[in-house]
Amino acid sequence: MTALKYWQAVNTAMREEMERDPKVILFGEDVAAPGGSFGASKGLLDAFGPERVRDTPISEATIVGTALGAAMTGYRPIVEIMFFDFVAVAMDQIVNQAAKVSYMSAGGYAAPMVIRTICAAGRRTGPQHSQNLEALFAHIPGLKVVWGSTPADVRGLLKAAIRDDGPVLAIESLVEWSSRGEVDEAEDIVPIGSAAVRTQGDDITVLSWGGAAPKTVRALEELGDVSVELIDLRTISPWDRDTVLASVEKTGRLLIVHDAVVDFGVGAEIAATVGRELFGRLRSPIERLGALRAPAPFAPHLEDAYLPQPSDIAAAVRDLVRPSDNT
Amino acid sequence: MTALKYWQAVNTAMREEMERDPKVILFGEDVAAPGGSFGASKGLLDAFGPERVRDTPISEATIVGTALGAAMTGYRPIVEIMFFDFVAVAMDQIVNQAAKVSYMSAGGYAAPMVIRTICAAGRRTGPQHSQNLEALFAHIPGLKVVWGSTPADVRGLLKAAIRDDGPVLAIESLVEWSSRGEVDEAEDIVPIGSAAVRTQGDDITVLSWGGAAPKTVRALEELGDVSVELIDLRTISPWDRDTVLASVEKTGRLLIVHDAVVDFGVGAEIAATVGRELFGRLRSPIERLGALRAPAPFAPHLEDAYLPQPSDIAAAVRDLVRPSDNT
Amino acid sequence: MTITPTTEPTIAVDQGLELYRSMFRIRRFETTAGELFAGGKLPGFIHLSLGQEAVATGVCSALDDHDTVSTTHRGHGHCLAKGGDLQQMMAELYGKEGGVTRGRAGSMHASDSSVGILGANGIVGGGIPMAVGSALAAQLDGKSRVSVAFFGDGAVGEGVFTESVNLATLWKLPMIFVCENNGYAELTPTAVHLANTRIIELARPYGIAVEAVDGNDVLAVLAAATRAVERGRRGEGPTLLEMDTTRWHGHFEGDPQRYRSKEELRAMTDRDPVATWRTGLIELGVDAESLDAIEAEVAAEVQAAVEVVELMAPSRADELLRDVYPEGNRA
Amino acid sequence: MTITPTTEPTIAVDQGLELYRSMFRIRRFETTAGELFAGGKLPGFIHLSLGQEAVATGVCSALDDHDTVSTTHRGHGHCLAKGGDLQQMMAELYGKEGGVTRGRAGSMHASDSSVGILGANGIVGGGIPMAVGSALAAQLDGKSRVSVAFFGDGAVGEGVFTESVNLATLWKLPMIFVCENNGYAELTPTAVHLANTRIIELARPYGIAVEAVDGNDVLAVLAAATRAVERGRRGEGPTLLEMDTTRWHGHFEGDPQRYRSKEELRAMTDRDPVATWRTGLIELGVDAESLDAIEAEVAAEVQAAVEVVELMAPSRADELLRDVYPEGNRA
Ligand SMILES: Cc1ncc(C[n+]2csc(CCOP(=O)(O)OP(=O)(O)O)c2C)c(N)n1
Ligand SMILES: Cc1ncc(C[n+]2csc(CCOP(=O)(O)OP(=O)(O)O)c2C)c(N)n1
Ligand SMILES: [Mg+2]
Ligand SMILES: [Mg+2]
Repeated sequence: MTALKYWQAVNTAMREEMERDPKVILFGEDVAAPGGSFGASKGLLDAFGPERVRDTPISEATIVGTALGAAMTGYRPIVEIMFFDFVAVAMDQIVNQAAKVSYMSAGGYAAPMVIRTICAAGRRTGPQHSQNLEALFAHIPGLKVVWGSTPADVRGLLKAAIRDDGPVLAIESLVEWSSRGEVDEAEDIVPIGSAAVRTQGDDITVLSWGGAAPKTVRALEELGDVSVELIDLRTISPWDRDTVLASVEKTGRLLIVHDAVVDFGVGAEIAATVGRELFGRLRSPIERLGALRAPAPFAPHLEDAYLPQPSDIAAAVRDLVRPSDNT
Repeated sequence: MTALKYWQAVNTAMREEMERDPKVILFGEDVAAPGGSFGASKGLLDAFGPERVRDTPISEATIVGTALGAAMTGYRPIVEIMFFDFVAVAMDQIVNQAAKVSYMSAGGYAAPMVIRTICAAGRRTGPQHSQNLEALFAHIPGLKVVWGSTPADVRGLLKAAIRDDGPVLAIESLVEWSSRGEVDEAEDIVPIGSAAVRTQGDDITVLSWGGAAPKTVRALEELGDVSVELIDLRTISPWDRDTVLASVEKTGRLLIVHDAVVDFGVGAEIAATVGRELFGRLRSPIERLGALRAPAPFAPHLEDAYLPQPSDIAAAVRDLVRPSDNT
Repeated sequence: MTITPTTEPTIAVDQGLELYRSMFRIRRFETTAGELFAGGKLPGFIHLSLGQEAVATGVCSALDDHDTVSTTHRGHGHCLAKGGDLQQMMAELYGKEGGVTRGRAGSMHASDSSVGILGANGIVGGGIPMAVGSALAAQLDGKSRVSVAFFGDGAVGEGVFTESVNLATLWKLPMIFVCENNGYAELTPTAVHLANTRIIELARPYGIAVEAVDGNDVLAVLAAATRAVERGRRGEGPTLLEMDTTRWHGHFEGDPQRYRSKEELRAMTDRDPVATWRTGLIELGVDAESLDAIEAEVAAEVQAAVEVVELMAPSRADELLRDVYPEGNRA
Repeated sequence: MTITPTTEPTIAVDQGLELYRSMFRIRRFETTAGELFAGGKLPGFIHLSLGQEAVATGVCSALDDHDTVSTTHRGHGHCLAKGGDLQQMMAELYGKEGGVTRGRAGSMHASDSSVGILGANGIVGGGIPMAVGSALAAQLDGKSRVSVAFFGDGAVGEGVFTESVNLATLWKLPMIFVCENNGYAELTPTAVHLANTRIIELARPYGIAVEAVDGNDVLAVLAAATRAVERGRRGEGPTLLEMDTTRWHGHFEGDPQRYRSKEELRAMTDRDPVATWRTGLIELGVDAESLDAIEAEVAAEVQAAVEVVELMAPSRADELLRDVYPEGNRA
């Protein structure tokens, strides 16, 4: 076990996979000589050379499309799209091309590629630099979406994504960039599609991921009296139905917390599915906590009011659990 | 009342609004001289001249961005993005620019613009020409999303969209292009945000929109014995919660039908909301019917198996209603 | 740099006949497809490249099997010329299980990994970066493989075009951009959608090698493509070839072409690439009978393919969810 | 066409002093913002245009109030020069209710409709089509308004750049593309991201008027901008101006600029646009005291603004959901 910072875990994952497999290549804006805007690819140019690690023009659509073509013809590209918001510029290449190529070719081609991107919600970066857009990609068949909230998970998921034979959107949290966590370097990957049960509990299941996950952990520290089963979803698509359903079956209650806008967010799919599968067996309505229906504001206290905070999460847990104490 | 074809209703809406308001302009690929790939803008160049009706290069991002700039400085542009799938090319300009400009400018700017696009699901146009991507846009605050399934609604909603002071994505159904319907030309607009209750009923609420709506109507013709309350959502964002909740409160059952992929689709939000608001008051789980988790296949019988069909809808209604007959 | 060919292209008779066969196969395949479409046999939309056969044939004849191409909504010709199986292509248009992509993709999205066809593409410009990526793979492989993107004048309006030219030039990729300038994007003339209709001029300042070619002269196409391929194989970077060519039919089958004058439509037949090369071969001493024989063989091949395909099983609906995710990595 | 100026720009002393004041205000505002950021007073990221002041001042001095500009993540200078209120701009950086966009947008996304600032933009290239749209509105209005898009060399890598040049040229819009070529996109030198670093050459074949300008010489900028504005107002179509300029600070505040040599950083001060124009004015006969007085006034203005802003109320959280949809059309 080593203590790594979140960004170092990203760096380690890429380094290890590039060492393991010469077909893994990396390109994107400022990833090579500068080592990444936020340092995620530090040292990789030196380690693997200018053929495998390249700086690109600011051309997100072509970056993703180029990764796709290289993936279809033998490579395993990792590309970085600096902020999650900028993924919109490459939307066609992700949604219409990369996600569909395996299906459209009836398996003739595969697209083993990873689009790494960084979500800056909580860093006061304003409306075009703070979005949580995972719902847009979860809806697209052919694409997988992962988001590790700890150094261990971000490393393990990225390694799994690099080895996956299809396109994976791997999201990272800028607010966690320098947070430290234990990473077991002997452990290889975190399998895509597996949620992590962080704490066992009986009163309520609290499900979160990405930037919301560490806030949920903090919220729970305030909630000594409630027995919470805390789950970090880790993979958004395909999501781990079995783990979530088993937990809610036990607790009878579900609170979903994400930093994305609530309306039409990923929480909706989970709430709809759990509501259907556990119909008549829930102790209280499924609640969703997320960002308000607005672009992300810049001013710190506005952004704090906009995104769910630990205190909001704790309050939501209490509200959900309290009524049934009276039954 | 006049009987109009669906595409004529689109044409009429644009013509009427361009007559009413000289600030309404139209541009897009093949919309001027050719009158639109599918004829939606036939005659408008002749009627309103080459300043107000323009053919563009194939540059969706710049088409939408140009509409935005014109909208911010006094015009009400309508732009056509030929197929719904191509909207992905303009995603940044829609999601990061148009949808956010009112908020980012604290109301200093508005973006009264309409992005018209055509969904070709059901027309055997294959994976990159058949998508139902409304969920991607419904999730974005600042944007409205409408989809009329009848000539009257497509006309009324488009007129409302043109008059709205914010950006509206107005989706049209290619499968309905030549279907006829009565249009009351005296009636002005269909208000954005209002669902239509097509039939009153007591046993179950069936909610659909867009390409799925006519199929739902057909399904109901087979279901003489069940008392169905049929709702056409018409506006996807902001959706008409009051009408839907009131209906489901009455019927106790809800089936949502859409042509989009079920997972993380618009149906999830509605199911999650209704499940929460009517917790403990539903007679059966909320069911969602939609496309399978795959890109849209080309071959006709594959596409038929992929998209919900009237018979699937009828069967789903029967399955939902039957169990409670025994209670 | 503009490439100025120093010698007239020369060609062996055998190869000349192969070029003729390739062009005529495209012609016949597409004419048949057009008829089948009109007869209600083919679902969806189809876009024919009749009148543009020399581009597909000339470029693909300069390529090896392991070279890759990405194409467009108007890609039947490129696929056939690149070695795609004619019967499988036809079966794809029908939506049969025996289609090259099992009826999942159809005319606009078909691909064939066995002969380096990265795919037709339903998104204008969408296939260009894909080909750039394959050129990157070729460069990394250190093999002398090249990658080709076919696209139309309309695609030049899409930002990915200049993005891709920029990237391919910066990275000196073995990439060939083949623009089929057929004077129209759908129903809109090139001068209405491009501020400069000479596409090589738009690309030239990036430093990419460029050449304007009579796209209806198969020898000229072959010669220019051969030069571009050699540049690529030698590691000298990308080339853009602009092919002046003619789209005979409407944008899609069923388009009545009201926007074109009778004269314009008539004038195109003067530039018929197939007839031109037939004449060229006869001038080279080939006898008409050999050409008639090729035509008869091709006609029989297409006819036989249609007959086989008609009897084929439809796409398997029970495998509808296969390959959404690559096998072994199912979601 | 390349514009070849026939006469040396001349200028009245009053106007020269105004140019100096404008540039110095940007310099002082941004230096102060940098200090405030380093001191932890300003949240998020900020990107300073120190060293590029002459572009903002020269271009905006050629504009009227009703002309519009769209800018970038590095837009403080453009906003101030276009008439944006300095105190409101500073308040925006702090996230105060008195900010020009009430603290909702911040440095990277601020706008001011009262003086034609369409907005800073967090998306590289994102503001270019927006300015094209405003130029379209100007053309339709039939007024002699023009529209300007400021963007960097990095934005030239984005497809919307050529898309917009193409459209503006086709439609002969009163549009001015102002590329600030400062040699870097973030931490990457221009030659690494553009196959041709001379941006006018990339645009020229579209048929747009182009001009390369010493972007650190405010008079040259003003003269070129004036020519472009006149072209636009006369209905002669768009112009692209490429400004050679220098980014003094890192990409964002806090960037240690390890990728630049000491010599490079030192050489930039020789091209200091503010100092250069100070010298220029003195050569024109202006006495140093007048310039010192302007500097003192500006320093006091900025200082006062900071003091006022520090005491301002934060953005109103109770109005967090306002303006998501335009008033009167709430969702
Ligand atoms: C992104 C996108 N926009 C629009 C279309 C609709 N469309 C299909 S083909 C076409 C014209 C393409 O013109 P060109 O590139 O010249 O090819 P050609 O049809 O002439 O072969 C258009 C606009 C599309 N398929 N994709
Ligand atoms: C679409 C998009 N991609 C990437 C970024 C991240 N980014 C911000 S500024 C910048 C460099 C821009 O360079 P340039 O256009 O030359 O402007 P400069 O910073 O030099 O003023 C990059 C890559 C972004 N904001 N938007
Ligand atoms: Mg064309
Ligand atoms: Mg720059």
